[in-house]
Amino acid sequence: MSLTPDQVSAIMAMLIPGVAACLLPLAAIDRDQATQKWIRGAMFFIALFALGGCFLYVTTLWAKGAQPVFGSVRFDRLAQFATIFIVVAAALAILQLWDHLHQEGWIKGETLSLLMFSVTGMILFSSSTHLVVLFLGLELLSIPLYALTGTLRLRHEALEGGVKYFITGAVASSCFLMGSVLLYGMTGTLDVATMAALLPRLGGDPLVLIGLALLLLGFLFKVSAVPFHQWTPDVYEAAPHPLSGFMSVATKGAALFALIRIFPAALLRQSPLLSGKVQAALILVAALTLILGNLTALTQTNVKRMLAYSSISHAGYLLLGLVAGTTQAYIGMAFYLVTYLAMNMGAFGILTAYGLAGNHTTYEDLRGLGWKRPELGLAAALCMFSLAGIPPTGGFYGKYMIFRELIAQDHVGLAVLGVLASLVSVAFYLRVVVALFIEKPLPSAEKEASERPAPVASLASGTVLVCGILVVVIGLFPGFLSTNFVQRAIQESLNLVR
Amino acid sequence: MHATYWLIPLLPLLGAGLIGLLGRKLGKPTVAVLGVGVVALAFGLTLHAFLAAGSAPDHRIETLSFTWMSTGNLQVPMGLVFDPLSALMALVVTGIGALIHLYSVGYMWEDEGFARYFAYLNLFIFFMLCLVLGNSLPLLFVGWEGVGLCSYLLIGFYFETDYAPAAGLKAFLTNRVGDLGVLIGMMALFAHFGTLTIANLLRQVGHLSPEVGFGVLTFATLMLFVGACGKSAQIPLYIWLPDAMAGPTPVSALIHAATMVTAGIFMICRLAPLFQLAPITLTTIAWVGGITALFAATIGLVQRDIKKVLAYSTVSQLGYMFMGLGAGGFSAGFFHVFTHAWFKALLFLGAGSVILAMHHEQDLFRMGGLRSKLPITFWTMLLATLAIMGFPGFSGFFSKDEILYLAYLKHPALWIIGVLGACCTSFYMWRLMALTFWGEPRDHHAFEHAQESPWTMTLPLAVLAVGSVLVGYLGVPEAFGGHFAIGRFLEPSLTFGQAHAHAGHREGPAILLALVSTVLGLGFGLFGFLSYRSGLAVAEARGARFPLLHRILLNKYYVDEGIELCILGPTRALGRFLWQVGDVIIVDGIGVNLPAALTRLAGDLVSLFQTGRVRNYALGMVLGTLAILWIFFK
Amino acid sequence: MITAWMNTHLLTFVVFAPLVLGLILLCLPQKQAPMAKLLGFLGTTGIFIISLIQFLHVGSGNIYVENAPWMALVNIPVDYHLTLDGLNFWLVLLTTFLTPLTLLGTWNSLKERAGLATALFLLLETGMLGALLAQDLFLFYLFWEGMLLPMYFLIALWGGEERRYASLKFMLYTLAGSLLWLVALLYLAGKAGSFAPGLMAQAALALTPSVQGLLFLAFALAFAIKVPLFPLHTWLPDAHTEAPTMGSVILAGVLLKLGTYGFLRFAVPIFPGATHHYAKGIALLSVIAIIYGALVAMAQKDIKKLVAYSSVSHMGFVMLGLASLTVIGTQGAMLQMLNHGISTGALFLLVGMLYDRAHTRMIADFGGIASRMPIFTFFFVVVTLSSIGLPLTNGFVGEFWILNGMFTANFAWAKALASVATLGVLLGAVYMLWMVKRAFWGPVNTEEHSGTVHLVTDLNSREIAVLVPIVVLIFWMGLHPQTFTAISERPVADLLAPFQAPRPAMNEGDRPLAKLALRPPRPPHGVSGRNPDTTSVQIAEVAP
Amino acid sequence: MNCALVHGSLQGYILVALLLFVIGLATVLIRRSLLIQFMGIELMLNAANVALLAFARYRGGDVQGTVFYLFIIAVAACEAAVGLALVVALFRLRHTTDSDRADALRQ
Repeated sequence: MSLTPDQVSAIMAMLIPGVAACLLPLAAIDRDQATQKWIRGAMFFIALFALGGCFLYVTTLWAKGAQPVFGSVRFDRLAQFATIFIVVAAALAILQLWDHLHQEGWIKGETLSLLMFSVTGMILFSSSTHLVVLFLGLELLSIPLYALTGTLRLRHEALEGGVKYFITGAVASSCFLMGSVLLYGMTGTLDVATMAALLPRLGGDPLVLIGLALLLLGFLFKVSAVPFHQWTPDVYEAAPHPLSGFMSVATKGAALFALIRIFPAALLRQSPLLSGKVQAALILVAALTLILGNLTALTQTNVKRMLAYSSISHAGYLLLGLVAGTTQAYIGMAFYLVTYLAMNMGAFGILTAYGLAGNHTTYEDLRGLGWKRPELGLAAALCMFSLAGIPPTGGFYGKYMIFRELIAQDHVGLAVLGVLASLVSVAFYLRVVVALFIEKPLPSAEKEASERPAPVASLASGTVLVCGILVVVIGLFPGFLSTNFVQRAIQESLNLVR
Repeated sequence: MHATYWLIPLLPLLGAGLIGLLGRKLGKPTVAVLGVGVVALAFGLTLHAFLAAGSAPDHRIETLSFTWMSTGNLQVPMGLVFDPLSALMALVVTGIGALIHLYSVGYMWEDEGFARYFAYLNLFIFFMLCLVLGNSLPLLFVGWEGVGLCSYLLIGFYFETDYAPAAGLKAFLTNRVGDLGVLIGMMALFAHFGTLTIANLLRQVGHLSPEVGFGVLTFATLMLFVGACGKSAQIPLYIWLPDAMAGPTPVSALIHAATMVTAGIFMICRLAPLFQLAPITLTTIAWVGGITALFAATIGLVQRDIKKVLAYSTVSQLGYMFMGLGAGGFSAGFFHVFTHAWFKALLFLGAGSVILAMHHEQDLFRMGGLRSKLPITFWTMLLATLAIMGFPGFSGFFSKDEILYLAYLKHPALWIIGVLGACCTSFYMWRLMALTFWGEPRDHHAFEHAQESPWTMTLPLAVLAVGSVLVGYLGVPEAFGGHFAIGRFLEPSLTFGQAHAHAGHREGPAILLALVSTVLGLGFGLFGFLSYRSGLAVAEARGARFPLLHRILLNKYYVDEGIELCILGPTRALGRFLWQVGDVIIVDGIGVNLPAALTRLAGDLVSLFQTGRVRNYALGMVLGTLAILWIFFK
Repeated sequence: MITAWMNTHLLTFVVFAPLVLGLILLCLPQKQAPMAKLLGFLGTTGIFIISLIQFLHVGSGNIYVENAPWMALVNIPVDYHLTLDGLNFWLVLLTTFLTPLTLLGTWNSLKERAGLATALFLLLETGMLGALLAQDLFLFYLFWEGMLLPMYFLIALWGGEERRYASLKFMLYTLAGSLLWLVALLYLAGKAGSFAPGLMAQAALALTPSVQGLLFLAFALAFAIKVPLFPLHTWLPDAHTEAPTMGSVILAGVLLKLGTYGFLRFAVPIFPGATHHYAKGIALLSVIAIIYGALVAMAQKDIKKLVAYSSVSHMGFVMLGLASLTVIGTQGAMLQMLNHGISTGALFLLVGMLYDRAHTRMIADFGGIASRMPIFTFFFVVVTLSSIGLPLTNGFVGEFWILNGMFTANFAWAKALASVATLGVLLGAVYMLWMVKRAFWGPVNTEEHSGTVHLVTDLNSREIAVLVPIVVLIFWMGLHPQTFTAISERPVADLLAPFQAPRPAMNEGDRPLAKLALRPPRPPHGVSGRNPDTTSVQIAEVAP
Repeated sequence: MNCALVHGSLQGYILVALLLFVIGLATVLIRRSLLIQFMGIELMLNAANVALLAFARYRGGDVQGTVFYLFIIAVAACEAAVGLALVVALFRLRHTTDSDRADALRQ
């Protein structure tokens, strides 16, 4: 059989990284540790090239306004938007990874390959409405991440994190699986769109409810919402900094895009009863996520863990958008995710940019670094303020749009909870700024720094600067992003899902 | 022509500005000429204005005024008014002011703060003229607080010392307490009448009849009277005046005897028609004045510091003036202001000359026998003493007698208080004279070097002496065949075109009363003179006989201590309390830091869930799912 | 061509010129600090001159407006709407005036990274100007929050010992208010479908009084924290004491005003009913603030902290004037805002000059300053006098109007409140002059760690050049306040028109207060409650 | 269970499947040996398989279900590979498979 061009174009976006993923190990085939500069160069080049190609391809699709479909893979605007999102995150991660791995002195061929696989999985996950495909996407994005978490095998925290991620992740995905199986059983179809039409007749059937709950768990786990979040800090601390950033951004993003696509837009659109129940559950989860995420982040001493908890709390804000459940709210979520991409990649990036390898990621290690390279420090500070949602940075507008819709739907209480949570968050985000600029570096750290040569992390620094600029630009021209891209991504695609 | 009258206040201001800005460069002679000159010029202009006002229809000139404040219905002009009252007062201010400026040239010549001193003094004249000539209450208030400022600066003139700044601060703050009264009074008047221009105010008042019971007018006037108490050192706000003697003596003469302290009386006379309508207020004024008169006089009996004696005497004399006002004799009260300005200024200047001669020795008990050394000072002060004790024919006699007579008409008890006060007055005055000029010199070293002051100081003494003898004849009461001319003269401004000028009926044994009070006064004066002429022995013996009374009087009835104990201490304590408890503990601690700490604590608690054991993580997920299921099945 | 652009986009220029300049300075290398300072000073001076010259046209009536649609997030249009009118005219000029003055006054006080500080200071100016000029509430909110970061850094980077605590406190305190306010803002914007105050007022009328009350309180919270109104004031002393001189000056000079300005510009017109309902409470709090701040200031040992608490007291007066809801009181408040900006700003400058020399601010470490620094003493005393409201200085006029306004306000206890508030005038004199007595008069303090002995040089010409214009202004505003209040007379009168007549609608709690906003404005005179007796009668029925 | 669809022989399958699923979950929650927990996970996956096949069968041998089943087996294998590799590597470092002792990362 042969594929029509339309079908090809539908899956092209995930073929490119997939193929790259398969090629990459070849580059490092000759020896285990890819010591030779050109080999490493080649690997990173291939990866970036693939991502770049994917990016170009998707953007051209977007420009053309084509929304090709292949079976249950709908590569509509939302999927394209998600793909661009994921690809950019991955690219930034890879750029940082180059410096990070050199700092850690651990270059492996498979690292990038795994990353590319996971990218493929994410694209798949966020562009399909068929449970099988979804499951495959889920596994394809998770399994490489288990391995990646444990990639720095010298650190036993790394392996520990990997194992934990694996166990919890496996449980989550098997629950997801069970859930989808149950739904299949009750409706006799695996395609969500058709399933949606059948659900209302079943009403509140227990098996359906269990199925829904388990399905939801699968997503919430990836979003790392409380109480499915506990793997997050451990894994982020264990994984290499750029990969933590990648996970926190891309995984969350893919999962949320999928959530929007599956639950409100497809599965529950004809059954108000179920959607009511789901919304109730989401309110609980979102509230818990906001409270626990921010409170716990407040007490952290390790920046990476703090960022992990902060990413949890941001999941809370994003879920609030889902609670509001209006198109505008989804637009808000998508907008939020874009800014979140910039500010969180930047936040994790500074660790690499300042060459804080291994466990040296506490506030103590950050002390006084801001003045060493002011432009980096400024970018970092901007990312922090944006994470805290202080105007005129981009982080503010995402919150603004979501809260706005929340209030419009008369969830004023949740909105108040949200603003109070972000008030708390200001405290620990400023902690970073304080460490960077206001605290004097410890004498021991001074001595250490004087002994070993200053870390050169030009690529990582570059990414951080880009993120900082992005944060401000989005903050200054939010209208541009929201009207030209986010709105179209949501509005022109969700009505496709039938 | 009227426009030029603006120069009257502005000239002193100009002088103050010039001297203040480039005082050191000018050199003392220039400063002296400038300082005295501007006031003298102002005096000349005032005289012109005075005469012009006298010949003007309804005896009143208003210079063109410009709007000072204007918002909503609050319109406050800034202009000068010359009517008999203000013009006469302005004459006193500029005239006596000029004399004292002249005197100061001699007195302060050695001081390195010479220029600063004259800057302050000119500034004072400026503000005093604003107070006197202002055509609206706020403008009066400008002068009112301005003179307070100058007195603050001049009392604290020797700012390197400990006591002078403290005294200045005390004076300013005590005055501010009174100023609050004026402020509230103005607000009440504005709220009621919708204007603060004095003329409009009094015009509206004209149609009202005296207020029965406690109404808006009574409230407003009482508040204004509180202000008067502050300025004019009446109970309970008199406490600052004795301390104010820390300033240079000419300042005490000008500000704390002749002009500023009489501002309270002036203000009440200014608003006489208004006060006429508030009988309760008038009674209050009368009694406060009377009691102050006696109270201060008794303290004056035992003071050792020559200036303190005069200070208490001033307080007591001011009390008389208020008694007069309260008794409805506004003109009488003001008449006493007028006479008192002369002889009290003279007394202070004389004291100053004595002090200078004794090399800044102020203790009466260390003087004595200076009669021969300082003839001019002695004779002038003698005349002043006769004037203040009310020796028949001297200025004090007429003014004080008129007040006592009105007091009797108001209430006989007031008259008795007044007479007792008069007795004390003549006693302590003669005590002062005797201790200073008679007897044996008690500080021989100082005595040897003592010598008469230069002409710049003695000339003013002479002029003032003449005044203190003669000015009384401007107001010979009807009782003595006079026409109380000053009363008629002031009438236009005091009644503002209304009927009830003099307080009702004028019967009563005028002559008899005058006789009694005069005889008693003379008797006590003689008594005082005799008991101190030959030194301290007699007095000390008497003091030993009434130790308690003596100590109470020496310590001024322990009023300062009482105020410190009951008001100042608690206020400071309250401030500390509000800070340390209210702010630090309650608002900041409980309101701000506690929530923060609790949040932090909650964070620590919830982070306990993160056990690090993967089983528990899975458990958490399961529980979460169960919770969701519970919601689903609910 | 440029002039044409200037004529149409003057406000944009005034708002964003400092931003551009600041960014340029930000790019300068650190060792170019003197250059940065010079550029900053010249630039801001230029902005001041331009704004002054251009704005003076407004005196003849024409108002500058820039209004263009900006963006529409979540279906609510946000306009780029700047307006210069009577209410913000002089506050804008005060800002552009104080900025160069402060830069000049603190020329040498910052030893390290002075260039960066200057840049941040300019960003701060943009924030303040924008907030003052913005008419669209979303825009206002952006600028309002935009002021936070530069101020935070000024305190946190160049502050004193406790700067970390103080800066974080400043940040969280302010955000706590503005975030809750944001919720209310979004709620109302949702109802109105716009951020334009006018439409919001319309939308607010449709809500029940209880909801209106809640929204108003949310607005009030944000503004009251900024003012700061007792008991939300405790961030101020810390921020002021720890901030560097330039921070304190601009904080006292302009930032606090934005709170009161916010009340006047937004809270009052959008919620007339609720305003009238809560005016009493606000007035009461203001009086408490006046007395409380003064008493606490009296107990202070640190001159700067004393001045900080005096700000609490003075801003209490401003709030009192606003709460009186009379033209006189509100005009007094307008004037008092400027007064406080000038006087307290000057006080902080002076304290800074003292600190630069003596490296201490403790009153006990001084004594006899007058003997060492006569010129300094002269300026300090003059400013002190204006701050304690001596007649002929600006302080008096403001307080006098405010008190009169309160005294004629038409609700119960107004007279009592006004009378009690006068105590503030007394206490102000107490703490200021007592401090002056202990620090400036008396014999020279020669103990060890005495500050006075370090005072070897009196003010230099630069510092005098900074202080002279301030003194001139102090007397100008005291002698001819109309220069500064005439322009706001009519706007204020229109603003307060709804409050001037008896209002039976207030009794039934659930009737929307349509009459309030829709009553036609009246001429200024006859606006404030003339006859106290009749007004006091009204209170009986007005009291909810 | 009182639902319309599930009846007859299917009910048994579903019950077994759910039972297996719960057992697997319990294993993960209770046991501390990583390997045993890992088996628990496999159990859960296969429980899903059982249910899937039962449903597919009930649906008259629905192809979708069967295909899905094959996918699941494959995925489970990948999971097993990665998971075991991690466990083994961790064992090399720590010389234990007790998951509770792997709690260096916490709070």
